[in-house]
Amino acid sequence: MNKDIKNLVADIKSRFELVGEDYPKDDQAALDFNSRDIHSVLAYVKSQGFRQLSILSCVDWIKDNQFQLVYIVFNWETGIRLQVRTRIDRSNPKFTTVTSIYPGAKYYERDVHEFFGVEFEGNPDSYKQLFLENWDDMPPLRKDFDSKAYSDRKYPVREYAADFSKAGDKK
Amino acid sequence: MITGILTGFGILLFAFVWQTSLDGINRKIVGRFQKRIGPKWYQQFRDIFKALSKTGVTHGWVFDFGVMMALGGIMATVMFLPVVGYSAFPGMDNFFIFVYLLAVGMLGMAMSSVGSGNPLAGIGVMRALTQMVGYEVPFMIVILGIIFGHNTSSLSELAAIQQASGIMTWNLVKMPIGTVVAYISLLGMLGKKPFETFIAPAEIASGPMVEYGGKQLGMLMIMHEFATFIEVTLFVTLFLGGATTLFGFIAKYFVVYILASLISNALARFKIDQVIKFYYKVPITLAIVQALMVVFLGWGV
Amino acid sequence: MDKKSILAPFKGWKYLFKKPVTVAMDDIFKNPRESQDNYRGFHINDWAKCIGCGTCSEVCPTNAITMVERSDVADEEGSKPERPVIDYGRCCFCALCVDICTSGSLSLTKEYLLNSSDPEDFYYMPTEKGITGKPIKLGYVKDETSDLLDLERKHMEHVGEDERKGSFIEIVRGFSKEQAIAEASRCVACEICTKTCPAHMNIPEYIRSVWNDNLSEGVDYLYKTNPLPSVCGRICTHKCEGACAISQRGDAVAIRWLKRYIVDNVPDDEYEKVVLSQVSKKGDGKVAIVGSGSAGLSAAYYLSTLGYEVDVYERKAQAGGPMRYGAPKYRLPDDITNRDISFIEKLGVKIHTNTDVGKDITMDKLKSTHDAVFIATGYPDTRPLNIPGVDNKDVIMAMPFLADSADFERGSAKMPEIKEKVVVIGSGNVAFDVARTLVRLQNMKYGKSDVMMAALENRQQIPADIEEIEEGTEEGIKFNLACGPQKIVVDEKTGNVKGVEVCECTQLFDENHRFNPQFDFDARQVLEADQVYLAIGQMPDFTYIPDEVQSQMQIERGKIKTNKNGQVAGVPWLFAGGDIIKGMDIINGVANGHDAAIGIDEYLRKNKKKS
Amino acid sequence: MDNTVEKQENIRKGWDGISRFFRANSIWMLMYCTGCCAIELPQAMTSRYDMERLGMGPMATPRQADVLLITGYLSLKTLRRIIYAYEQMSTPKYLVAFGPCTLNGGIYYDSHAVINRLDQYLPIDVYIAGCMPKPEAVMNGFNDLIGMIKRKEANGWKKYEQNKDWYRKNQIQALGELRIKDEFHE
Amino acid sequence: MKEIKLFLGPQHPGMHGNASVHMYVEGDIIKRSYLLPGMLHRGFEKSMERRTWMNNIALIPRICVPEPDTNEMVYAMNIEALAKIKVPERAHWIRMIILELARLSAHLMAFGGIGGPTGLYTAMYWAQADRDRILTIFEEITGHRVYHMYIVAGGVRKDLPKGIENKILDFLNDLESRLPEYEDLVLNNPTVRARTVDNILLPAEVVWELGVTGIGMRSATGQEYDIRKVAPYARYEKVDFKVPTATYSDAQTRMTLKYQEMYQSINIIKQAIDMMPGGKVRAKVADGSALRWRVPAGQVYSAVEASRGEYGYYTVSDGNTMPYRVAVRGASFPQGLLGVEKYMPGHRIDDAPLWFDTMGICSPEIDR
Repeated sequence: MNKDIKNLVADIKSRFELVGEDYPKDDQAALDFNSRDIHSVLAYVKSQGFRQLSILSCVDWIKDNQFQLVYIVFNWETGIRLQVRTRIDRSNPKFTTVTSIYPGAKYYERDVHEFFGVEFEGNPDSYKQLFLENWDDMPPLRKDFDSKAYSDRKYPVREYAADFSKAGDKK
Repeated sequence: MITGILTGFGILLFAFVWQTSLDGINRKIVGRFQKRIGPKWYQQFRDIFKALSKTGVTHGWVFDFGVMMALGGIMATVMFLPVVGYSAFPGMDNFFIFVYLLAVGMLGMAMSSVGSGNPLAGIGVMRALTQMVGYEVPFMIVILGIIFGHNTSSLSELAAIQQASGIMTWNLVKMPIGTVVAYISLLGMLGKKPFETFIAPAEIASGPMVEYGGKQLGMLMIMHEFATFIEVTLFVTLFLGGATTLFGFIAKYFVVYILASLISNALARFKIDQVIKFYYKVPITLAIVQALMVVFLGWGV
Repeated sequence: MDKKSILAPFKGWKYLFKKPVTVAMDDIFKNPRESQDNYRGFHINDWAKCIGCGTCSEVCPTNAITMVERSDVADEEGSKPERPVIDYGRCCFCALCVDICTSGSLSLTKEYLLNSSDPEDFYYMPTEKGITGKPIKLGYVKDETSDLLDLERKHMEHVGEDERKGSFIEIVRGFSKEQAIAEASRCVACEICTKTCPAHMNIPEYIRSVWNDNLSEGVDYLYKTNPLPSVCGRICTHKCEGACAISQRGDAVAIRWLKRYIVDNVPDDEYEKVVLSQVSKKGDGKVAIVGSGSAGLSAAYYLSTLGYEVDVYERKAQAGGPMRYGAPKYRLPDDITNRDISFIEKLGVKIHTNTDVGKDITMDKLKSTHDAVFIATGYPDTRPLNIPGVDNKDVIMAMPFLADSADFERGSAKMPEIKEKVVVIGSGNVAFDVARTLVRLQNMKYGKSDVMMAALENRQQIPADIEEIEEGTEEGIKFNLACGPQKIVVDEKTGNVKGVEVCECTQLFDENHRFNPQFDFDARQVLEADQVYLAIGQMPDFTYIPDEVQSQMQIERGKIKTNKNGQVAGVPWLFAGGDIIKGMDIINGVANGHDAAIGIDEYLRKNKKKS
Repeated sequence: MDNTVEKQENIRKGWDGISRFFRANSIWMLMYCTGCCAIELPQAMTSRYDMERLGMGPMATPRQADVLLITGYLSLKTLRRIIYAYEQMSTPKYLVAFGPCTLNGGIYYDSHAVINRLDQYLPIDVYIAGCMPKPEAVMNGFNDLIGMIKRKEANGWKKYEQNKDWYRKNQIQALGELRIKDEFHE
Repeated sequence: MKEIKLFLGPQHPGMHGNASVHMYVEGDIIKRSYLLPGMLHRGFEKSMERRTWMNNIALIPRICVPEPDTNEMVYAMNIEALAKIKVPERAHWIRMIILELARLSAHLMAFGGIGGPTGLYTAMYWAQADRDRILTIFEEITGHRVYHMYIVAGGVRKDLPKGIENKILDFLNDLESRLPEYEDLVLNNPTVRARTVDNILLPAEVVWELGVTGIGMRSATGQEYDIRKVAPYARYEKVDFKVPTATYSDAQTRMTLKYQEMYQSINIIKQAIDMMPGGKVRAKVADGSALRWRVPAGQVYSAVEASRGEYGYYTVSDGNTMPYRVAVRGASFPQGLLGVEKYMPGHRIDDAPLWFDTMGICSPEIDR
């Protein structure tokens, strides 16, 4: 593990309550926080050089009935990447926007809202449809959504007439 | 009278066949520039007739009538054009007649495409008119200089004056600055890049043409061929001394048109404000210089 | 505007005078250009190689491949009569099917042209001929790097030969969890093995259970068709592995060891729960089973799960037949057999040991006290060899020897008489059992071994398993192959055996592949030995069956004719199974026992309806 | 009487033949990249394969185009726009479908956003196999289309007009409603 | 003046890919604009959860069509990080060659693509013809022109074919000698410069606000913000190359940087061919057949420098045969959505296609 990361994590630990940590790569740390801390954590890491929000994503942990929000931030000076993660309740998924800290999060939040149904308070646009049009089912990236079944129901599949079971058929 | 009309139709037919063939050849040459082979030389004929064979869509009578008016106006213009000494209406080949007759055709087109209701067509027409203002002013200044210098506005007479003693009496040699200005204006008239702004497929999806399909498109393509023929012939007559033989005409025409097209394919297109700025900066200055030389110094007469 | 660059764009006009880079029309339409090597075009499938395993269909990320059963392809061992059909309305030309193809029959060609207005044209069964019918050039073919199968079997740890040849310690240590999961993950679940297995065990399913680390589910699958999984997990002849699709190009999946891994690693209480949960319904009736070998025990298990009362009669002191008295303990420890049998007994099966049917109790008696009788007495006797000198006391039959030795191993008898230099005649699995047992006994007794195997077959023809040969060689067995024993050389003075005289066997099978040994009688030699063991085959013993019953039966070359459920032709109340009707191994017995249970159930229910 | 009818018929036939000749040799395609197969179209159009030799060229608007290229998968959102575009084209019009996605869903057969078979919604004249088709295959596909036009077989547009109800029904089944206001996202 | 609504796309010659910009214009000036994405939405992230780790190799290149290899690379990097696989040395170098060839091809396409918005179609014709040669090289190495499915977890799928090095070098030398012609035709072309110089600015503050990466970022900040330098992957730390930067980002600067990067790519490939060791090219991902590969549980994000910027995948594994979740960060997501909404207004409609083009927006990676 990178020495910079060690210092950084120690620093963050001294300021915030760290729920869990993981180091998937040499230059990457995955840190779990309580959801109430996320904004202050992001504001802090941004002041520490993590000026870029690479992506905001969501993972559906359906067994735990939780959504995990993942903010991946990057420090272009040191090349260190942080996954700032938190879990929120899946049955009433609500979170507060981080657009005041990372304005670029606006459309990522819309994306997460569209595909997982997480609502971001303070981002008025996040409720609008973006990629989908006339969508008539649950948010499609949730684990309990079966895209195959949806496709079968909505889009007919071709049935070929050719029968290859006997010799002499066209090959 | 009858021979006149027949000559007129002859010129029409010649104009169409020649310009359309040349367009095909042009596509081949441009293809070469782009490192490819290009289509057959008669591809342009196929395109036009294909378009005519398709059904059209109408957007109201203004739309349909405008197309007819555009084509009719242009065809009438061509019939007035003296080509290699032939003329349907001798003595009626005053330069200003063409300026006005051309406007009829353009007006028809503008009317029609605005009638389609597509905003892109509207933008295209607006740009076309703006651009027209751009290139017409320097062009007119140069032409006025020529008319002033030669004391006639008849095309055949202007041609005859230039043919007096070979290449040395061509306006190209006598008024090189004016020729350059006129050529730049010709690029604008022909809609060649960098003055392709009013068509601009990537911005306004071919502008005025956006709503045309099928028969109307075919007619517009024919109209475009005729308009090109008029514009290039005017240039050939005014600056390259016209032509006494068909071959001479074809050769001059070929050079003028192909050069325009090659220039066009090596350049990008201007924005409409840049077009106006450009015309009102360089060509208009040159044109005025040229006119001053003609009027006050008597150069080029 | 930069004055210098105003003419820059026109430099490109030089291409007006250069040759265009365009591809000629003829190269596109008339003779389309050939693709580069490696191109992933349309499929071809070499039907001679294809085994119809369907792995391509399994791996396809687009679900484009359907396996279609062909009526003109023979349904053979080690293959399925199915061939892939490809839907080019799905295929994305990723070539994963090629990379994973078990037999290497699928490849992609360089063809890339297929246009049509008829969607049916895009549904295609690849053969050796390409889709366009033009001469084919191969495009993408798999190589070692791109192969997606794991062709190497996970190493199974063995006890070293030095340690093992002096004792009857079990040789194979068994898989650890990691090894087992790794080995299970090599399986592609093609189910070809299921067809080959005589008992049609649910092999892919229990391998998947191993892979998912859900062993009690695995036990459940095992007991569906085999009540002796612990035994079979050790000494099964594993025909399945011969048919395994992976063995087309690599090592077969270690199906037997995986089975063993399951039964070894499920705790007894959980095991018992699974086994006992198999009981399905209450049948009504009593069935006698003669012989407690694999067929007998299998029938007993399935009959009692069906609710029948079952009595098993065993001549010897312990149930299990060849599992007890045949297989040496280094291959099959006794407690393993005990375990399987104990679960069968827990179902309520009564096993009467030391009860010799025909002597202690007659068949008629059995018939009168039971509704049906199932005989599975196996091949208990060794086939004799008719050469001079075999009647010597130092010429020993394999089966009795193995039984004695087994008793010695479990401590219930003393060591059989073993001499220092022995020859074993035969090269089957039994012969190896004898020879390797002898190695151990000699080592225990003398601290060294001298065992020579003499057989008609040469190296390639030896019918025993390859592991037996390898391990036997490691343990120090010497071979004298391709020789026919002519006589036992006996010291005339002492009457002791001095050796075996053999001559060279020049040919074993004739051109019709029939057994027809030819000898070169001039090439003789004498293999010195103090003792000679005969292990050239076994034979049945039907003396316990009364003559009037026997006369109704059809017995051909030691096999009783039955229908597919083991019902003896001509004697409806009598069912038979195991070696006496088919095959010569444990798993066939298990299968026969299972079938017979079904047959007996049907027979009894029919009878009941009548009465 | 019969004579004039016959004459008219002959004239019609003759005109038909001539127009087919022109139509076959001048095919303008609509520049609409619906999916990934479109990435090989620039190759086919530009110097290396020079599609203009077949008389084909890109056109800016559906009105001018003769052939609509469905270059690969169609998401529902695109399908809606494709239907608009197709219905705007002036007849005769043709439709060429690229790749497996248009035939039976291709790799997106289980996707919630991509349709499976295009011929449910629009009539197709030529399918081109390959994921994605090489430029040569594309060119050959167009060559087939040219042959079909010459032989009077490219009649997808007629089929569409005759069976419009059926197509409309399918379109609505997939799309909900055909025309929607697309300001919903702004 | 009345505000009218114009559509740039989805069917529009000036549009790259299948997306639509809704523009509200007054006169020629764009007052408001929004990107309507989703025309290419295929639900990749969902489909990937339904396919095994290996099978996804067929799916992922499709997320970004002009430069599919970056997808394969990040996906493979994630699996390697989760499963702690050590990639053979040679594979690293082959990957680098492939990635740089892909960058060249994408840059050529984008560089020629400037022909669309400006009307300089000749550039497009030339660039595509040169690009075709790269595709032929790809066809020989990987088996397909566009979707290579070549970089797989653990290395690459097959070793390089024999003699391909010379073909690549021939091509590179040829391209190097041709690049000045592009410079003359496009970069030095006064009419192109009239459109691009001092037009479509991208100040550094905007870069940070939106999260723009790649050439956009480097042309505005003047820093070598290139993942190949900042957090090297493959063997970029072992080759010698420069990252062109600038401090004033207009359309011309970004095109120039693209042009200079082509030289750097050529340079990297040449070095890689020179320094590439022999040996194996693929390490095992997991035991067993590809149908049964499991990747240990974990959550990891990897990114590479694509031609348009930071291209990353966030991969979550729950230890099973299929990914639990894959999230894709399209390199042009920030400028494509937020950028169009916030910073396209104010430009003329003539500039809208050029804006789209020089910002390096690729719609399939936005839609996914």
